[in-house]
Amino acid sequence: MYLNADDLTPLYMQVAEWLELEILNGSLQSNEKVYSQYQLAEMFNINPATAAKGLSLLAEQNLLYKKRGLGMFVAPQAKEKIRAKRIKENLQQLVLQLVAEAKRLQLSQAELIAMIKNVDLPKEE
Amino acid sequence: MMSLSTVNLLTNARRQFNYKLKANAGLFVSLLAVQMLAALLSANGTVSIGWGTGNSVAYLRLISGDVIIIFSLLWAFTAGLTVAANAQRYDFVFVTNRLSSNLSSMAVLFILSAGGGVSATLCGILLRAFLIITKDGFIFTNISPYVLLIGICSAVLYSLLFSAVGYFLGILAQRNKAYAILLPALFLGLLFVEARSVGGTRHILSVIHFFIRESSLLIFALKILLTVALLYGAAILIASKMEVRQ
Amino acid sequence: MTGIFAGGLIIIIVLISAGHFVISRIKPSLSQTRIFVGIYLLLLIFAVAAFYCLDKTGSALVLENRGTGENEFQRFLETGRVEYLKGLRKLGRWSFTYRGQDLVLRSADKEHFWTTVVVERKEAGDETIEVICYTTGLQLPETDNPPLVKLKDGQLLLTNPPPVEINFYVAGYDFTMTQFTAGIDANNVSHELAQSILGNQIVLVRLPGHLQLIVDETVSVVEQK
Amino acid sequence: MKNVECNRLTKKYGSIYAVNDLTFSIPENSITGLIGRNGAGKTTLLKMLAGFLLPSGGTVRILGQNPFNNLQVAANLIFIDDELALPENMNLGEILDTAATFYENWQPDIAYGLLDYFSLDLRSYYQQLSKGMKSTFNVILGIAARCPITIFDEPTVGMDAAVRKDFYRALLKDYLQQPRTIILSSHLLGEIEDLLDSILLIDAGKKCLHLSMDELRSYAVGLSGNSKLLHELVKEEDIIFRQQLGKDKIYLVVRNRKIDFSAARFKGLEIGPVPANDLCVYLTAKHKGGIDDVFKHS
Repeated sequence: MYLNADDLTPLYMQVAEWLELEILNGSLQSNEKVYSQYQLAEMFNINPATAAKGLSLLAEQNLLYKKRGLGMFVAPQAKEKIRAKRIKENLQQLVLQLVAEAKRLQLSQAELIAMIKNVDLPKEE
Repeated sequence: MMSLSTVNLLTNARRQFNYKLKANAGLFVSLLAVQMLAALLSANGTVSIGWGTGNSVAYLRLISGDVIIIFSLLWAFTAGLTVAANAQRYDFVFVTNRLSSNLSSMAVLFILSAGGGVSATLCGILLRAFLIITKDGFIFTNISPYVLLIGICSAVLYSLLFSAVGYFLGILAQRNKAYAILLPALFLGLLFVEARSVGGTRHILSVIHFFIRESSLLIFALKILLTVALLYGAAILIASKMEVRQ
Repeated sequence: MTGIFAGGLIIIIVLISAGHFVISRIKPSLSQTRIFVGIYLLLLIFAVAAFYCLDKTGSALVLENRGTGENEFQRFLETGRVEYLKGLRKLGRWSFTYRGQDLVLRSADKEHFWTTVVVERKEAGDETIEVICYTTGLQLPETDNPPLVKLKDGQLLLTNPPPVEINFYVAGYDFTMTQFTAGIDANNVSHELAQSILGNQIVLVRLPGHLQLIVDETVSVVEQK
Repeated sequence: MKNVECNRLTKKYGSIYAVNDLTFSIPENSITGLIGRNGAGKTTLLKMLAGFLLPSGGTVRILGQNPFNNLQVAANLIFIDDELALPENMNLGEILDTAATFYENWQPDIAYGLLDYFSLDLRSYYQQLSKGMKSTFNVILGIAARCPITIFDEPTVGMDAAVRKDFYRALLKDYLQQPRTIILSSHLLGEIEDLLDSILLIDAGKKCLHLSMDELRSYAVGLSGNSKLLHELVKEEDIIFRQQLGKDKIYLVVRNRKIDFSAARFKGLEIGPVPANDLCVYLTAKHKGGIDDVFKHS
């Protein structure tokens, strides 16, 4: 598994984001143990300190909690919190850009909505 | 915290010795080549003396292992140079310090000298045995096992001396390449000065006499060991501040 | 002396440099080294065993016990007494019956007869002439080279044997051995050794006491006293 | 605990400073990248750390001791450079067996495993290997020795891309199994960036930066926009790199002073991060405009 080296988002944030997605899509359930920094380091071929930083970023947001001597676990409400956070931060930002671009291209609101409706995402497995 | 290794000087010197004996093992093959060459050169004898009784003439060809031993001593000298040069190159790839490197070099040179001295003397016996078998009219002095043992001991001691001189000069040359040219030049210069001063002090000759005119094996051994200790001590002192240029 | 010595050392230095150059280019692998050294060691051990096991009695020369022979030979020449010579061996013996009153002793072929002739007188009336050839040399096939002796027309004819050249290898101690033993240094072995190997030959002629001997100038004769 | 400490470390050759007044320290169990251009003094610095060279001034402390001629430091440190002086008569297997006698933490399984993986024959000889294979063998020694201080000086010279990638992964995996202090020198940061905890950037023997990788990523920002506007916003001394983009458009890399540029964003100013590797190149360049400066007046 590789993180995007060209992406200029710091590596630890990329790790955090990957973990968020794992929680969102249900790969990691509430109260389930998450990967250790060493496992993450090995999975992504990165320095374990970087991986640890990604983990602590999520812990700071109370998405993960620490059990002494056992490692990090997914917090009970993590999935909902992540969803709310991403809607607020990512999606709204994207919508803003979307609308701004539509405006630049003089696309009407109705046309934009139609475009959104027509998007046919390949089904995730 | 990763546990740190601690290492004892002698333990490390022993490991270095095992390593260097292998790294310098090629010297044994060159020794073999040198002795074979020397034996070949000696096989026809050195000096020929004729004696006639009117109608009959006897020609004597004198055979000895001297050439083999001298060649082996020259080899011991170059072995000292080589071990010194290789120590600078190979030793510091693995764990060592200067003292350990020097100690292991000395042990290696001791083994090389022992091998050189023993094989040189035995190669002389090989030469005699070969001539007894292949030549008619062979006359020899019977070398008793006791005399053979004395010959081996003294050849080993001479080899030790030659290798230690080579090692000392080799370390000096490693310290500064200029010595590699300076020292032979100085030596030759001294020789010519000595050659011209007829009645004057002849240091080099007296140094040589110091060793070759000693007829007691025990005192000879003491002289050699003392000289060798001085040479190695000087080599250790010179090397201790030397940088490693890999 | 020092000049030669300096020259020698320069040659040695050149030798060392050349040797060092060659040696530094010999780079056998560790396994090759083991094979070479192993074979060489076996060869040396075998050679030492051979050296001490070979039957050396046939040609053995224990140099230490060998006198120079010079003094004895001198005394022999003065007295003509064979017993002054040590380690005599008989090389040949001839016996003739002779009834004449005088005998000419000469070399057969006008050449000088090299070997010293010793004349011993027997009692008068004996009718046999005995000729014995002795040598002080080593018993080697090459050194057994007696002259020819013939009795013809009242003449005892002596013929030089065909000339022989004998090559010997003499092995002494190495310098490492002589330094600490009072042994034989091969390089110090000189003519004396060659002489003692080849030895001195003499021809002993035993004549009846009454016989008148005429010696030709081609033969040197010592009368036994 | 600091495993590596240098204080005002200097190495002079004649009148030339190879290493000039370096002060830094490296904590235990970390991977540090030593980055600098060719001739920046990386090798000289590392050889002083390894105790091979004697400093002209200042001090080095490895595990709290002076490494020069120090057996205890030598036992805990391995220095791997691009061509090791190994005996020519010993084959790779014999060299590995020898190394095993010297290093107490030696991992024979890893050594033989890696040798096999990289298709190196135990019976072949070091001097007959290609440049890349030599480098591969060197790093195998460095990894398998598991020394508390492991120094690699330009370890990947001559390796092809696939081997380099495998080496970095092998190094990381072994580091995860047995954390230690690793110093990795390179003239390029790009490949090793992800592995590192921190980077030490040196230029002409002097220390440029010693930062953690995250600090490095936020060390500078890239700005592009109207040159007049940018020069009003940015102080001259903060400019690290400058590139003319169009007639009056300019790209600047500037020291990140946490200035809020959001107001300027509406005036067509674009703000972006600077790749760490580029930043290192800019920081060690002689001219702020890079190679373009040479052609400026022609």
